[in-house]
Amino acid sequence: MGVDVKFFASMRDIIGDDCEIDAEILKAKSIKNVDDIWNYCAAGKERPANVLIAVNMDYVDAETLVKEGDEVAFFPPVTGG
Amino acid sequence: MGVDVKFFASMRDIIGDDCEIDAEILKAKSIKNVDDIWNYCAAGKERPANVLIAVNMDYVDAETLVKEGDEVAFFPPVTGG
Amino acid sequence: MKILIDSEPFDPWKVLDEYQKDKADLAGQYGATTVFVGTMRDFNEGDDVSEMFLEHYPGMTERHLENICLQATGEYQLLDSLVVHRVGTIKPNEPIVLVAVWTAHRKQAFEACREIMEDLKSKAPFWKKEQLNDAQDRWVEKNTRGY
Amino acid sequence: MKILIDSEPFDPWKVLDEYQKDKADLAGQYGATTVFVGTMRDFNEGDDVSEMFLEHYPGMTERHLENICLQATGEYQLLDSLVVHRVGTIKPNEPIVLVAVWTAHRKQAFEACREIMEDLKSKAPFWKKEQLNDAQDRWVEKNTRGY
Repeated sequence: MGVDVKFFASMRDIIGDDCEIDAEILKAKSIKNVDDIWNYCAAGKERPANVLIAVNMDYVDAETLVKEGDEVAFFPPVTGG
Repeated sequence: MGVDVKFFASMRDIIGDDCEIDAEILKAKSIKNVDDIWNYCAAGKERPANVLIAVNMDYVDAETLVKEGDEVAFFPPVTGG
Repeated sequence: MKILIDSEPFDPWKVLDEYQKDKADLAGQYGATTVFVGTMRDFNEGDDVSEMFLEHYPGMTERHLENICLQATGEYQLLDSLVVHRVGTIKPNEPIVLVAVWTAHRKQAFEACREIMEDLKSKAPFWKKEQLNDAQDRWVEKNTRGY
Repeated sequence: MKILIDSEPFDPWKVLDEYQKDKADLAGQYGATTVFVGTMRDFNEGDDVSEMFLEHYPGMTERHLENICLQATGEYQLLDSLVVHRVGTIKPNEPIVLVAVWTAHRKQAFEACREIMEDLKSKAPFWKKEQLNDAQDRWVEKNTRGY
């Protein structure tokens, strides 16, 4: 059980498909918060200023801590309705 | 051709049915404006402060002049919708 | 634009369905539709109401509803508007009024629909008389504020 | 209260008709119903749009729409609320979103319906991609302001 990382809409076009970080990598790479998750999955790409972040489907900021079993999502401003 | 005077809703309960003032009476009684119309048709009853007045279906005040062929209406605050 | 004074019960969703079907020329233009439906409740000011009579001033009513819609059309760039208002004897749970507007954007749709309702409530010559369950009927004295 | 994410086209007036029929317990209680329908236009930001794809985040979308309706229910004393939102491929003139609220009085109905729409537009995870007639498809960057 690691961390599920999802990208939606234009963020997926930029970064790529979903990214699964298993427990060993979390430990080995000292991945502690959302910002660390981005850096691991986005392979050096800068995080856009307007990106929205959800952990377990609640909005959070980039300093939020993550733990095994969490679902983390990155996406652009929403445009529904 | 005189002046048609109409009362609606609670105003009709208080004052009575429509009142037709013919040209001769207009002249004989010096009926010139809405206030004169009220005094003639309402037989001395005081004009309620919140009464609304329309001449030819447009809202007016009690000083508005009336002439032969006009339709004058008195009614309480509207309560549609 | 359509104004209808209706002495028979109407179904607001059916009315909207039929009205919009005839508006093929507006297809693809409107992004926003806002609708208000006023329905008769079975209570008012603490009393049970069994039935209501809605009187109006024929001619003046239509004239003022038209003016209200024309003014909103200019102010809010309405693509279309529809007002239906019941008169006569009305039972609880029957619709009394329907106001619908069609615009390109939602801001105008919300504001226009609300303003048409407020103007209707303060200017259109309708009067409600309530039949109470345990008392004489009574004229409704004034409308509550909507803002 | 009902939240529906729909991958098929829906008819807002039929949805409302059917939903309200099942609400017999509310008959006589609600005096005001406000409805907003957002419909796909065939143009946006000066370009002709032939088709749109609406992506969403399953699970998070429903969760946030529910929260939005629950919050409005408390703030505006809603008797009931309904939100339907399309996802997938959408053609011009097809409804995208329906928001409906039922209240005792009109002030709350107007304000709640508008606030649910604004919250939905700023918080519910949906994303629009437009297919233009003469160009590549493009993600819509942001929603316009509704106040």
